[in-house]
This record gives sequence, C-alpha cells and structure tokens, in this order.
Amino acid sequence: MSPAETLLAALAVPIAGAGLIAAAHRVPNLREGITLATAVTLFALVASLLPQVAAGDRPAITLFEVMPGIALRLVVEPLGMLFAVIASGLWIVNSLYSIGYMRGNKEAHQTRFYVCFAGALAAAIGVAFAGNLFTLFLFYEALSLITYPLVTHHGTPEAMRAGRVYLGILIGTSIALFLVAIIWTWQLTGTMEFRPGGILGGDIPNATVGLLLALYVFGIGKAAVMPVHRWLPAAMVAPTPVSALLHAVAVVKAGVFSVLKIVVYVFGVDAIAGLTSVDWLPFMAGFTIIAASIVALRADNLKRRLAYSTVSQLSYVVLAAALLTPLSIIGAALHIATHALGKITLFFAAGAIYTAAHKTEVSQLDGIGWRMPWTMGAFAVGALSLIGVPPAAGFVSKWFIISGAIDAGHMTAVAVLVASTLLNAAYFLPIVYRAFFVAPPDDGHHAHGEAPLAMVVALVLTAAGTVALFFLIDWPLALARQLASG
Amino acid sequence: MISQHYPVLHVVLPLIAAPVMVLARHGGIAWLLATAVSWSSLAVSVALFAQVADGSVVSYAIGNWAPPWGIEYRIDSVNAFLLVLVSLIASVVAIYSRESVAAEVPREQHYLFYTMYVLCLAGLLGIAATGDGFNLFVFLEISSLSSYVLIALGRDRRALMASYQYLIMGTIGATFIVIGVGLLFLMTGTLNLADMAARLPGVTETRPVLAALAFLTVGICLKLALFPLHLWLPNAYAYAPSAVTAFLAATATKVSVYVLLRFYYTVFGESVVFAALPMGGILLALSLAAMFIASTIAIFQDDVKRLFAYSSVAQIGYITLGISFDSATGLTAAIVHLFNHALTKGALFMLLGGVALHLGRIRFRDIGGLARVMPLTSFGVVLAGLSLIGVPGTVGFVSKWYLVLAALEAGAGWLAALIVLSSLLAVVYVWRFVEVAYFREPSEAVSRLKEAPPSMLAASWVMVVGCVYFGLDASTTVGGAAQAAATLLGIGR
Amino acid sequence: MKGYLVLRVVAKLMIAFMVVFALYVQFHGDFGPGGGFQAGVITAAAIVFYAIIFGLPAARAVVPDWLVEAMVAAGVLLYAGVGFAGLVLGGNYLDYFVLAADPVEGQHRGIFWIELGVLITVAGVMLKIFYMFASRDEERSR
Amino acid sequence: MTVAGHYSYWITIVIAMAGLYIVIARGNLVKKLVGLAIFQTSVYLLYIAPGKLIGGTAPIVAEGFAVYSNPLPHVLILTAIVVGVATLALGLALVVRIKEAYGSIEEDEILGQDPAPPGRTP
Repeated sequence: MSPAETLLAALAVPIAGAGLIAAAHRVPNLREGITLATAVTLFALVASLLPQVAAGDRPAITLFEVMPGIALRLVVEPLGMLFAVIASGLWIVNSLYSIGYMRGNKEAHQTRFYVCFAGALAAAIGVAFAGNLFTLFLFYEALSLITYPLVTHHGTPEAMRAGRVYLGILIGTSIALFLVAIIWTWQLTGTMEFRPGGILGGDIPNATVGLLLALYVFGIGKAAVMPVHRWLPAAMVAPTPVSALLHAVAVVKAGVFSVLKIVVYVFGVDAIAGLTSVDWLPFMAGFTIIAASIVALRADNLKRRLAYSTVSQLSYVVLAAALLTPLSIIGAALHIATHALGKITLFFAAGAIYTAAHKTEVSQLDGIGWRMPWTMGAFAVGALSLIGVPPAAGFVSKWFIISGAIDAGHMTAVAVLVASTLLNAAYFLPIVYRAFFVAPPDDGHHAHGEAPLAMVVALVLTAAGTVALFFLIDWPLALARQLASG
Repeated sequence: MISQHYPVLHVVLPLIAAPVMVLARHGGIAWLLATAVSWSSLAVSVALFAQVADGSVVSYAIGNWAPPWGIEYRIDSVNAFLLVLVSLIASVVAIYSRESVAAEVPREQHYLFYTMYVLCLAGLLGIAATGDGFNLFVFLEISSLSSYVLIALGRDRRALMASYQYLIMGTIGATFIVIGVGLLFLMTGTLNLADMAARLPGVTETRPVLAALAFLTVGICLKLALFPLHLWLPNAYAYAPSAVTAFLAATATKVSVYVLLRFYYTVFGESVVFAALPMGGILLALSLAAMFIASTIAIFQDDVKRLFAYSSVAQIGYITLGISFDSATGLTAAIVHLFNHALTKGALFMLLGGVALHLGRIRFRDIGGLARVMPLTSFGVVLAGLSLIGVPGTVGFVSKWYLVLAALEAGAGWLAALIVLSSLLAVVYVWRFVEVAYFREPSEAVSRLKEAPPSMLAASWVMVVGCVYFGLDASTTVGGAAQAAATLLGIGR
Repeated sequence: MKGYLVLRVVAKLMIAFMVVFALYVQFHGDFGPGGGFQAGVITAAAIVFYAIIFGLPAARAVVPDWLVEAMVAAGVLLYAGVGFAGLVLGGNYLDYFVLAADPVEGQHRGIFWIELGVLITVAGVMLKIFYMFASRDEERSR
Repeated sequence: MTVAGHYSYWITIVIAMAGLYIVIARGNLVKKLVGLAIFQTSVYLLYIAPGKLIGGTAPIVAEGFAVYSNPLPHVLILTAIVVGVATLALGLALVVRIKEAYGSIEEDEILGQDPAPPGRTP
C-alpha cells in the first residue's frame, strides 16, 4: 500500500470495524474478537507509517473538496503521528480491558458501546491526521458526538445530566468559539492548511492574534483549560474503559493536541513569540494546573480525583505550548504520550477496583493493596509517572517542559511546575499509602481478589509501558524534535 | 426541439396533469401522474440549471408575444437554482406521499389531494420561472390557494383553523404584493420585471415607488414568515398532513425568499434598497429577532412538529440575515441556506410523518423511547437535527460557514458571535428529542409502533443522506449559489 | 318554490333565454365586450336559477355532480391543450399564430377554443361551489 | 394635480383601510372574509382607475374613435377578481367546515375550545 492508501485505510478500518461489530451483535465473542482485530489492524497501519514520517516524509491525501478552496485533507506530520500511535496502541490494551470490565460488571448495551468506541477511534485518528483546520474541526465535532452515547451509557438521570454538561460545553465552545476562530483565520489568510512556521504570521495585528488565540484555546473545550473544564469530571459517569481511553487519552489528548498543533502550525511559534497579546496564556494554564490539583486533592471519589488530575496535566501541555520555546514544544509533545500511558494505567486500576471490590471512594481503599497487588502496583507506577519520578516516562516530558520554562525565563511557569509536582505527590501518594500501609477495616465486605484476568493483564501492560517508554524515549523524541524544528 | 420549451414545460406539465387527475377520479392514477410530473419537472429544471450555469439567461415568450408586451419566462442562474430545489423536493415528497396520504387523508379525497399537490407545485415553479410581475402574483395565488386546501386536509380539526388563518394572512400578503406591483406598473408602464428595472432609475425617488417597495417588502415577508409576520406558520405546519408539511416547509417560504431577492436586486437594485434606504438594518434586526425569539419559543414546545415549525421561523432568519449583508458572500450564504434548510426541514418533517402515521400528534410525552422501536427514523431525526445545529459534515455547517464569513467580512464580529450563539439554541431543542427518544423507557403505546413503510423511510432517508452529502461535497450547491449571487449583484450594478 | 305558478312559468321562459344570452356573450367576445368568464357565469346562473325554483335534486338530474366536476377539469384541459397545440405546431406555448396558415385566422381560432375552455370551467366551478354549499346544508339538516 | 384630483386614490385608500380594519377587528370568521374581499376590491380600483382616459372609449376598434382607455388593467383585474372569488369561496368553505367542527364561527370561542390555542404563541 502506498502511504496515502495506508492513511485512508487507517481512517476506514475503525469505521468498517464499527459496522462489523454492529453486525455481530448476536455473538458476543465474535463481536469482541472483531474489536480486538480492528484495534490490532489499526495499530499496524498507523505504525507502518512511522518510519517514513520519522525520515521526514509527510504522506498526504486530499479526499475531496467540501467547499470551494476547502478540502477534506489528511496529512501525517510528527505530532499527529505520535498521537495516532499512542491512541491506536492503547486501544488494543483498552479493548482487552473493556472485555473484562463490561463482562465483569454485566453492563447493558455492549454492542452500542463497542460500536461507538470504534467510531471514537476513527474520529481520533481523523483529528490526528487532519491536514487543515476544517478537517480537524470536522473530526473534532464527530469525536464529541460519537462519545456522547458512551458518556450516557447507563441511561440514568444522572448520566443524562452529565451528558448534557458534556455535550453542552464541548459543542457549545466549539461552535461558539472554535468555529468562529477558524472562519476568522480563513477570512484573514485565505487558507486553512497547517504549515510549518504558521499561516497567521506577518501583518495580523497584535490584538487580533491575542483574541484568536483565546478563541482557539477556549474553543477547544477538550483541552479543558479552566473555565471550560467542567465536562471532564461530568464524563466520569461513563464506564471506566471510556474514562480510561477516551477521557484520559483520545478525547482530551485530541484537545491539547489541537491546541499544540494550532500554536505550531497556524500561529507559528516564532511568529507570535514576541507578541504581548499572547502573554496571558501561560498564566491561564498555570492557574488551571494549580486549581485543578487542589480540587483533586480534596476529591474523595477516585475517578473524580483522576479527572481533575487530568485537567491539571492537560494544562501542562497548554502551558508548554504557550511558552513558545523549542524545548517546551518538545516537552508538550512528549507529555501527550507520557501522560496518556500513566493516566490510562490509573484509570484501569480504578476500574479494576470497582469491578473486583465495588469501591469508588479513596477512603474505602485501606489495605486493598494486599488483595489486589498487581492492580495497586500498577497504580503506584502510574502515579509515580505523573509525579515525574524516574524511571517512569513522565519524568522525561516534565524535564523538557521545565527546561523550556527556564529557557524562556518564565519563572512563574517554573514555580507552577514545581508546586504542581508537590501537589501531584500530595494527591497520589496517600492513595498508595492507604492501599499498602493502612490496615483494612474489619467490616467483612472485602472478600475479593484481583479483577478479571483480562483487566489485570491490560493494566500491567500499560504500567510496564510507562516504564518502557522511559527507556524507549528516542522515537517519540525524534518526532517531537521534528515538530519543534518545523 | 423540445428543449427550447424547457422554461415553460415544468410549469405546464403539472398544470395539465391537474385536470387529468380530476377526470380520472382515481387516487392511484393521480399519484402516478403526480410522481411522473414531479420527476419530469425535476429533469427539465436540472437541464435548465445546466444551461444557465455559466451566467447566461434563457428567455421564453409565452404565445410568441415579444417580451415587454407579452409574458416572458426568464431563467437565470438564480431561479434555475430554485427550480431544481422545488422540483427535487416535490419529487421526493411525491414518492413519500403515497403511504403517508393513504393513512392520513380519506380515500375518496386522494385524487383531489394530488390535484392540489401538482397545482401547488405548478404555482411554485411558476413564481420562480416567470419574469412578469402580475403573472408572479397569479402563480403566487395558485400555490397559496392549493396549499390552504392541502393544509385543511389535516386530521386534526385545528388544521381548519390553521388553514383559515393562513388564508387570511396569505391573502393580505398577496394583496400587498399586488398593490406594490400595481404602483410600479403605474410608475413605469410595464409589468415585465426586467423592463421595469430598466425604467425605474428615472423615478426611484418618487413616493409611489418607495410605497411600492414598502408594500412588496411587507407582503413578501408575510409569505416568507419573517418574524414577526410568522404567526400563520407554526399551526399550518403542525396540523397539515405530513407530506404537505414536508413539501411546504421545504419549498413555499423558500420561493418567497426568491421573490424578495428578485424584487430587491433585479427590480429595485441594491443601490436603492440598501444604499439609499435602511432596509439592510431593518432586515438585520428582524432576522436576529427571528433567530433568537423563535428558537427560544421552539425550545418550550411540547408538539414536535410545532417545535420544528418554530425552528423554521428561526432558520428563515438566517436566510434574511444573509440578504441583509448585501454582499456576495452574504447572498451566497442566503441562497445556499435556502437549499440546505429545505433539505434539512424536508428530512425532518418527512421522518416525523412516519411517526405521525400511527400516533397522530407527536408530543414529547408520547414518544419516550422512540429510538427502540423506530431506530432508523430516530437516527435520521438526529442527523437532520445536527444539520440544524450546524455540525460539520452536514449542510447546516456550510450555511453557517458562509454566514459567519459574511459577518466577518462586513467587519461585524459581534454578529458572527450572535450567529453561532443562536445555533446553540438549536442544540437545546434537538437534544430534547435525543433525550426523550433515546433515554426513556418506551411506553405501552410507543412499543406498539413500527418503522414507517419502506417507501416513506427511503424517501426520508434520501433527504437525510442529502443533508450529509451536500455537507461534505458542497461545491455544487455553493457554486450554484455563488453564481446566483453574482447574477443578482451583476444586474443590480 | 315549485308551488308558485308565476315563478315556475317565468323561470321556464327565462332559463332558455339566459342560456342563449350566455352563448351570445360567449361568441360575441371575439368582436365586443364578452367572453368565457361572463358567459360561464351566466350559464351557471341559469342552472342555479333552475335549482332554486325546482329544487336541488331536479337540477342535479339535469347537470349531475360528475358532469360538473368533469367540466371543471375539461375546461382547464382544453385551455392547456390549446397552449400545447401551439407548442406541437412549432410555436411557443399558447402561440396562436401557428394554429392556422394565416396568423390572424390563427388568433381567431386560438381565442375561440381558449374562451370555450374558460366557459366550461367557469360554469363548472360556479355550479360546483353552489352544489357544495347548498348540499351541505341539506346533509346537516338530515 | 391637486389633492382633490387624486380622488380615486383617496377612495382606494379608504376602501383598503376599511377592509383591513374589518379583518383585524372582527372576531367573526365570515365578517373577516367580507373585510378581506373589501380590501381586495381596493386593488381593483387602484389598477382600473388610472387606465381610464377622460374622453377615451372602451378599447374596441371602431370607426370614429381615436382615444381608447388602456385595456391591460382590465385584463389584469379580471384575473385578480377571479383570484379573489376563488379565495373567498375557499375561505367560506373553510368557515363552513369550521362551523361543523366547532359549532361556532366566533374566533374567541373556537380558540377557547382547544387545549393549546392555535395562533397564540406562549
């Protein structure tokens, strides 16, 4: 297959997979088999593009023209490549986990779940490989819509309320701000292509650039910069595999990925580096990092704590992008990968605890580590990665971001990063401590062991991946360096 | 050569078919004829559209009396676009109507239904095709009278009152239009619109011409249901038979928009309407009011058909908003939204017709859990609803794109913000349907429902697929609209 | 009102003249004031008159419902047919010039048929309206 | 031209306003239709009056006449009258059906009979 065909196939495979899954709705084993096969095929396709992109190629395909001058176009560039590899790779693990979770908890509407999941992956791949702003927006909206049934999976009034918040914020911000920003860009420049060095450079007034940046950053609600972060905690009503892959990896990363991509390829790092109108963004991101960490600290519900941790970690990427130095851009790109691995491990662990012990609150986890050693061991690894302790991958990205902040002479950013590291430790380590060093309460409700095997295998895999990525950091680093050098 | 008669053929065919149906007195034959006539009109319209796509004009003299004296049919890229739209919708609705009408209209009235249907079609096509001011009024009344009858055929007795109110309002509107045309006739001595445009510049500043403009604006806005002249529309759409609602919602108001464009740009010229007079500002204010107030009212409706009827009023606001910019992009936005909204609303009302088949009225409290028993219908409504919101990949997005672009070009960023904000209201009312249809347990009555018959479902889905297809490949529609906008502005200058 | 002798006799006399007068108005339309509209209404008036004097059932026996409906359609069809004939004979729609070798003769011929179509339709429509309104009252009182 | 010289227009305006007033002010459905018909009649006058030439004769070619009135408005208004008649007939037919369905032709009483009154926005 030529690279362009591979590109098209990467988009088509999950869509076709969704169709097959729907067709196989009567035979659960076949259905789950198809899910796994689709995930593996997708990963193989995406990975096959990696060598060419690493070598500097940019496979591209223009599907068709939507409106005069505006085409549906897919281009693979380093950042998209990185995102696509992470998303598709983790989908395999997540599918394994889903099978254990959905069966273990006897969830209803499983076919709908797998179909929407495959659709969400197709949309995520579309976001990753979007060749222009229009394509990006198209798949971005598709991702919001296709994940709605997953968020409201349980169909309870609570889930519907959460679904309203989820969709209201994501669709609301994207149409009211993101779309306006895109059309404004189109009107100013007459193009929507992503170009190294940006398309807005030159004669655009300072204030306009600042306003546009604000429209983009808050319009991309998936990046969860405060105050448009409320959808993410709301989305936690979904089954845990959804929270794990979508609301720790695919959806939220699509958000920060879009922000990073737009900063690099639409604004141009060098073009806006000196402008006063973009100075506010590091502070906004810094505020989100600290504020979300504090909320996480106070949250007793485990998934809620993880969600606010995600909000905080996402703003690392936004902060890094806003620092506008090559090192911080590298850090931003790497953080998309490292946080994904770390956070999915944590969610897997949370889901495993729920499935095996039906516990959702942090305060219930006393002594659980001895009953679920694999799960809590993986949890500890994930937590360490997020705090930034080597040899977990989170250390590398944090290193680059802090280096970038020092490089930019932005002392506030450095302070924020240090403070946030302490806060990370403050809200993750007590969980690990409780699990292993506090004696379990003697209420007789703890006669349980590990979660189903498929789930344990999955979470051990991602925990191992978190450590492995630390040692294999070269390939994402190579991609990130390409991005930073334009 | 028959092709030289195309400009009149698409009007004549339904006009001839109507009396044949009455003579045949048979519902089945009438349906066959109506379908055949709609499809032939579509073929003729598409041929015309291709003929004038380059901006040329086809003129046809009725009775071989040369234009300023005789009645001229004048096809340019503006009305060719409209002819395709109207005949396309008519063709799809014709297929749809067989089962729908069989269920909703007494059997002995079927042939009369189809007679009125083709008369309405002939009237709408005639309005679009004619280049004569008075002939336009006559066709307007042909389409209006037949649509009053069609609406009154609804099952609910409220349909009668809705039809009566539409009759009163519509007749006042049409009379206003004929007064406007009369005043122009008195001042220029001609009824041919192109000739009128050539003679008007000498007398533009006179009071009768300004009065004519005022009468025409109010009259046409009554017919196109611009807020606050929309009061007839919600009931008419809500209580008419489903096929009629789909057809009228997709075509009738759109043709009225065309009449407004024709008078504003071809007859008066933009320099009179927009430069010398504050029509742009007035249209802008009314459009914004329509977008926000009608959408807000829509949110609180219990009857789903009424909800989408109010949404129509709001969407018409988008069209007139595009006109009010008086720019090439604004006009392109207006004309392309004409087409896109017709597809969307046609799809919605046709799908709802499938639900109404068994339920009669469609109220939110009666359709909980609808998606379980009618998954295809519900999913179609969701897709069309997304188009109303303006999600990318649907036609609504294309419209919104050009509308916002036009606002930004005009340097009105606040307007761009208002446009996108108003589409968020659409999210609210579309999601009311989603939550009710997908998340409630089906009641006893709902679980007895079945999907609509295949012919209705297929016709509805043709429109739904159109919503997505023309959202992804908008070059045809946008190209046609841009050419139409250029034609309108070219004549005006 | 069949009981009123004077009315009955006068009606019988007048109805014939009314129809003849309608025909005069119809065919004189080519040269002076008149034409299908007026003639159609007068024709219908004659029958309405008959119905008022002798009752609706009697009028329906003379001009049955199906005939009225057929008239409505047939007139329009005739009109459209003339238009179409022009098209078939090589002219435009409603082109009378081509209906005969001599254009003036063609105009005469064209307008003759057109007006005949108008007469039939107008008479039909007027009667239809009358029948509908009149019979509805009958149905309700039943 | 003086104000008085425009008398045909004044009459037109008076008729139009009278008709429109009846349509708006009356609740009786039949009276509304009567108002509508009066309103439409004003249009006939608007078209016909300017077509008349003082001293001109009916537009029929005849010996001894040189000045004719404009025939076009007459033709147009013939059509408009037909349209008006059709509208009136349809309107009255609807009123008959409404009377059968509701037992009244007073607008208020009819709207009061249905739970959600049509024509009124909440």
